[in-house]
Amino acid sequence: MPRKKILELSVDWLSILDPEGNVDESLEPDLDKGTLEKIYRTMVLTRLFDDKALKLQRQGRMYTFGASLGQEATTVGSAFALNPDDWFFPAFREQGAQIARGIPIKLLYIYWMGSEDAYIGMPLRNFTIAIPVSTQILHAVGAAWAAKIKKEKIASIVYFGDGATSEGDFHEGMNFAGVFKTPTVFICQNNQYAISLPRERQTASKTLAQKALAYGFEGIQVDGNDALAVYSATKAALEKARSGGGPTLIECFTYRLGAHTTSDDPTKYRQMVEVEEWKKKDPIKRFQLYLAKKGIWSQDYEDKLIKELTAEIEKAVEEAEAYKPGVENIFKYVYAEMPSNLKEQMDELLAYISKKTEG
Amino acid sequence: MPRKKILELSVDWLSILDPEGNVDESLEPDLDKGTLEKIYRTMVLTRLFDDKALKLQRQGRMYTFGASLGQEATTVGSAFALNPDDWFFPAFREQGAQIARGIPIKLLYIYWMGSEDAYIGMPLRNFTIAIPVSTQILHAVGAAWAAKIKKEKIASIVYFGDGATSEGDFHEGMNFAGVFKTPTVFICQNNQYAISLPRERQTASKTLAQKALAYGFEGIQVDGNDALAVYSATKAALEKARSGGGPTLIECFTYRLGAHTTSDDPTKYRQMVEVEEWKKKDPIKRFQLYLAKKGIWSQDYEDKLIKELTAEIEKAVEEAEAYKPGVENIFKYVYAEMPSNLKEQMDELLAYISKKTEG
Amino acid sequence: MRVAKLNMVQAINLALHEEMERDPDVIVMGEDVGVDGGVFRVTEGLLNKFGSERVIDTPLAESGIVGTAIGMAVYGLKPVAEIQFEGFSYMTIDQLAAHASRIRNRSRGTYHCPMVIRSPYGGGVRALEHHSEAVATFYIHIPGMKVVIPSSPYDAKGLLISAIRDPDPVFFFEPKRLYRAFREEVPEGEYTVPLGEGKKLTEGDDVTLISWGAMARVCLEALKLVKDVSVELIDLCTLSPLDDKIITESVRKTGRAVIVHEEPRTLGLGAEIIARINEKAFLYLEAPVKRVTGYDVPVPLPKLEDYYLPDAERVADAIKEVATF
Amino acid sequence: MRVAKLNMVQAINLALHEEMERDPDVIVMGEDVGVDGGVFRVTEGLLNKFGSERVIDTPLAESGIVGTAIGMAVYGLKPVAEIQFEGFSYMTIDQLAAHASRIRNRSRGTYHCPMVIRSPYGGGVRALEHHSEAVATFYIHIPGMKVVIPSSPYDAKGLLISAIRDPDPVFFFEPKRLYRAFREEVPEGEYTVPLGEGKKLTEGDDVTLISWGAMARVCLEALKLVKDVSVELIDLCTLSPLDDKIITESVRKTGRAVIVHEEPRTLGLGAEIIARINEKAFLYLEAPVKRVTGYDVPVPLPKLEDYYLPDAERVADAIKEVATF
Ligand SMILES: Cc1ncc(C[n+]2csc(CCOP(=O)(O)OP(=O)(O)O)c2C)c(N)n1
Ligand SMILES: Cc1ncc(C[n+]2csc(CCOP(=O)(O)OP(=O)(O)O)c2C)c(N)n1
Ligand SMILES: [Mg+2]
Ligand SMILES: [Mg+2]
Repeated sequence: MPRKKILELSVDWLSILDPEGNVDESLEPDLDKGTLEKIYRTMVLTRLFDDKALKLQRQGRMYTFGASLGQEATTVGSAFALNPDDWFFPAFREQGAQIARGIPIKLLYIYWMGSEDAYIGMPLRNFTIAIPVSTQILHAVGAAWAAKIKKEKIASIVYFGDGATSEGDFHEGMNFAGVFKTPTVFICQNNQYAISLPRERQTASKTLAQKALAYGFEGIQVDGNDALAVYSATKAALEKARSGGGPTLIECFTYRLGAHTTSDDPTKYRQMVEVEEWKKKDPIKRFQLYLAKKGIWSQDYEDKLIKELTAEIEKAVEEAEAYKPGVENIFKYVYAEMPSNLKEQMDELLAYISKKTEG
Repeated sequence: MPRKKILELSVDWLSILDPEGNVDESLEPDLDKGTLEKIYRTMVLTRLFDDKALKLQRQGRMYTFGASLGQEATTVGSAFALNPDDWFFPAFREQGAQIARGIPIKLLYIYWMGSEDAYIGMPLRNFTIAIPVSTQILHAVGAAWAAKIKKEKIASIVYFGDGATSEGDFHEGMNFAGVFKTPTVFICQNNQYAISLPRERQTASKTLAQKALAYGFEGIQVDGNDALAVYSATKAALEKARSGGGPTLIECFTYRLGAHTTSDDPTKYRQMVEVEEWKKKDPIKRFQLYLAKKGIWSQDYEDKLIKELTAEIEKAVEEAEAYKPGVENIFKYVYAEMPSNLKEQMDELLAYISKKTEG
Repeated sequence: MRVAKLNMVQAINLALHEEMERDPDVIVMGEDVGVDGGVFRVTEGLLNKFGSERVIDTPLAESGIVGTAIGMAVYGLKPVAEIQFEGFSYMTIDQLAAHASRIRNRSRGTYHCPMVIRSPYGGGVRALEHHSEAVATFYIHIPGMKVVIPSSPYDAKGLLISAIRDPDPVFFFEPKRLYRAFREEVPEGEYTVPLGEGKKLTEGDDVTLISWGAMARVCLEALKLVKDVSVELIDLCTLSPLDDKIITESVRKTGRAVIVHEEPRTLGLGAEIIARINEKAFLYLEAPVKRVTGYDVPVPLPKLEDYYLPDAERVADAIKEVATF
Repeated sequence: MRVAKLNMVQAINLALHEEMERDPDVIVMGEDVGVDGGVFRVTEGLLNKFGSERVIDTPLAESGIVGTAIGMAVYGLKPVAEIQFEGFSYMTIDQLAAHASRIRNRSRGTYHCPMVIRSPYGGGVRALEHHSEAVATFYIHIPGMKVVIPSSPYDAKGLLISAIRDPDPVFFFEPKRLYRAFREEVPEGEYTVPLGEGKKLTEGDDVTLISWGAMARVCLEALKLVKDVSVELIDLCTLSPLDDKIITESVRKTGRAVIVHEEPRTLGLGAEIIARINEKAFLYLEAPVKRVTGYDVPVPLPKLEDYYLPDAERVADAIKEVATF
């Protein structure tokens, strides 16, 4: 057979909850009421966190910020599948996952208000926000690999966008994960845009999930606006990872309802009708309907929740705004021990400041 | 259907000539006697070129060199499918393709004897040797893209190894090619090793060809020791490329019979029996049997050819060894116009040299 | 020739329009440069005018952008590639150091690589991590590269046109803090500001003050604080190749120099300038050359950024210190 | 403690063996470091002794190697990652500049990144393009990185051990020309040579000669040609952070200095050393500091390489010139 097919590959799609909140019971994950409530609470808190951040930015009280409106099922659903001792590697649009991981929102505000000091006292195994797209993928693979070497049965999870799949580091990370069967779960938040570039122009492949096939492991596309599907796929992938089954790529098919960041004007590159279509698939609304059907959610429930969360946010913002980092922090953490050039430069700056304040 | 297969993909294998020189007539390319003879001649010349280079290196007359023993069908077969106005981007083990492209072997020896001056008078559209693995892939994509923009109906071809598929630039190049449908043919010389690393540890995917699926275009695996299969697959891919069909990845499944380079000791990482197995699939022997069956090849034919090619090589080596580059060449070509720091540095060096020669 | 009051974004945009008009081989590529018009709106309007084959929204891959631009340049186009922020230019160093900068030399002139990489540069806009960095050293140190940083709209247009027409690869950094900081008269139509030449923003006899980009403007402010010292302010404009002549001549006159840059101090260009002064004007020096620079630390996030960046007072203090040494 | 006569490859190999023995968190990774024992045989024997989980043959991807090593380091391992040749280290700059060097600062000490990147360095072995480069500037200029280059087997072992134990990322360059150039006594077992400290190879009063790596050996040769000048030869050993003290003290004594490096002249470390001398020993200087360096060109292929590299005569000429200025 001189010309023959030698390989067949495929990609699956998973969804559990439809936009009306109907659940596919055969696939419904076994989550108790408390957990369902927590997931909902975290999604709502994430959205309120974002709303507040956008307001603060407009008022000049915060700097550039990338909201996650519409992507809450992806970030929160996946993070709820984690164990506390799993390692978490965010990009920069994972506030939902960060909150789900127990990171105090005050710290998140401190970060977005422009201070590295947000990381002082950060709960461990929650790695720093990565601004350069896709670079964190390698860290997550390395950490998972380290866990494997140290025979610790944990997994690492890493988040990145559709745009990130074009970067070399995505490729190198995926390939290392495949070769070394690292316990890594790759969450691709396909929100259909990388700033202005639509997904179809980012890559010519039909799905992003299929990219995993190039590395010899499984890729799956899930409904990213369906917290149950995201949760289930992530949970399964994490368990596979922890038990030696190697990595998985999960493409969460979702949509960024807002601007890329506060510096972005999405009307430049997309039609309002498209946004409106996606609003109908709102992940929070969908989960709300699901909870309502389960008798958990009601308007009262909602009002109480919003009130509680709003207060939590106000308090966090207040504390964050009160926070003032010390100037020496510029120098103090560059090396474990400060070398002489840094000492001199710090002294130079401190002298300048005290001259200025005296003068 | 909440969990469903949404995509099926596949990879083909192509071979035409078997190790005994039997041809699959349904797939046999339509090549006239003259061309078949040229292909054979070029493969043999390539091997003799390599043999001579290895000898020169051992005698201290040449520097580090990577022979292509066993890969001649891949390099020569593919390059014969090119038109002269196609652009050619080699890595560092494509002497077969370079010779097929009409590059005088004297220039190749000058290069491997350690001088950039090899490129003076180089036939155009044959780009420089790329030492950093996979980096040239982007250049080939860029050139093909430029051709497309300039509405010139040519293609670019780029060569790289199995190891190169792990690099970020491979990924970024493949992805750009897919998105912009550049007329690029990617020839992956899968010779089973990247220095000591066997192909199976380079990546967990079953084939390298399937990596094309991640970028939305076709990948095919061909018998890389079969010049006819390589030729046909390349020809088809080039025609597709030139007529707007976009890129193709061709994985040529072959084997490096010799060491990685003259600095390498392959006994460190592979068994002699493996090499012996592959020797049975020798691409030159195979083509010879094919030509013999066609009544083209005979022992006499061979003896004459070897004599002629050996003389050609001896002459080229003699000329290459006689070549002496001028010291100013270090400075002359860095910029179109020499900036003052370089002028000063050149003067400094020339003064030092003349002092030394006088002294 | 019509003249308009433009800010730097507009001036660069105008240069791109005019060069693309003039030469069909000039193309613009990068992340969000097309439909979006660039995150700073520098490439606005180009897509509409020149179409998507010449104004190319690329996938998100910096090495890919520069590497394919190299292939285009070798083929005969003149790509102007944008790297969205300087902090992502690290990903381009390999393609620049291993290829763009060497193709002419490696091929002994058979091929060359006429391309421009544009990128915003430096701090002062309260941005995210990696969006406030001054990274010129990496590119100045690569033989075969040219590095250019304008400090005004007029120069930005003239230097960019020169860069586009230059037969060798040029990294063109745009001080983002100056993008919309002020307007000045910028003629429409062709004019160039030559690469490789610094210019004097003020003439003076006591101290030579050397800077570029946004820091050149800070230096201008500083001059208001040191009215009693006669300062010769040199805006280098091109950082590689360095204009030794203007520096040397000035320092031979003044005997004193201050260098101001945003880069971390260690191996910022200031070091090389001091070395050149040492080599070419040693006997004229009456005081150690003083560096006012960023510190050897990552650029702090916005809350502490102002402490990192040289400001007019720090510069003025340095001038006084050097003048009275 | 047993002492053996070892060359640099053996000394580094010994350091790796001992550190891996001592600390189970130390792992070695890179292209061909395992089965093959490294293209220079530096990691020979490690795989057999420590197994494939701690001696890891990686796929061919430099950013991948360094990026995953960062993840490992953050997790608690101490990766020693090899980049096969320095000319491919450009691909690691992004991960080093954007991450390894900043993790401690960015996380305010919550995470840190104790890792070593080892790579052969520099010319003089008649190698292919990109295999003869001196690239230290790129890493010295990154705040948060340390950069180390030994010039002898003894130092190589002691410095590498220090680098592995250092809590911050260290780029450890190995002058490949010295790999097998000579042997010297290297003790078995633990000893360290501290990071951040230069050492005097000779003491002298007339001229300070500053170098590192293979060029430090060239300087030693040069001393034989200038018997009439009393030269204090400083081997920096660590290029970042720079040992200002040893340089300053020496130049204050001699008033004259020559710096020798393989890097291209422009923004090679020589520039920074001159800047520091200017800042800290200006009044003691009796002659301009002289740089003997590689030129601002790509390192030539072997036929012309010798013209590029500083040799003993060029260094000797410079010493004489400076001594008699
Ligand atoms: C390496 C790098 N290049 C460019 C940027 C600028 N940038 C920030 S976000 C972004 C788009 C990212 O798209 P995607 O990965 O889809 O994530 P999303 O923003 O949609 O969440 C770009 C280009 C960056 N941060 N890093
Ligand atoms: C970026 C880069 N890293 C490392 C090397 C050193 N090196 C030279 S060839 C080679 C292996 C290449 O393997 P492959 O791509 O399979 O090509 P082959 O040598 O088998 O033809 C390596 C690691 C290099 N040249 N470039
Ligand atoms: Mg996106
Ligand atoms: Mg190979």
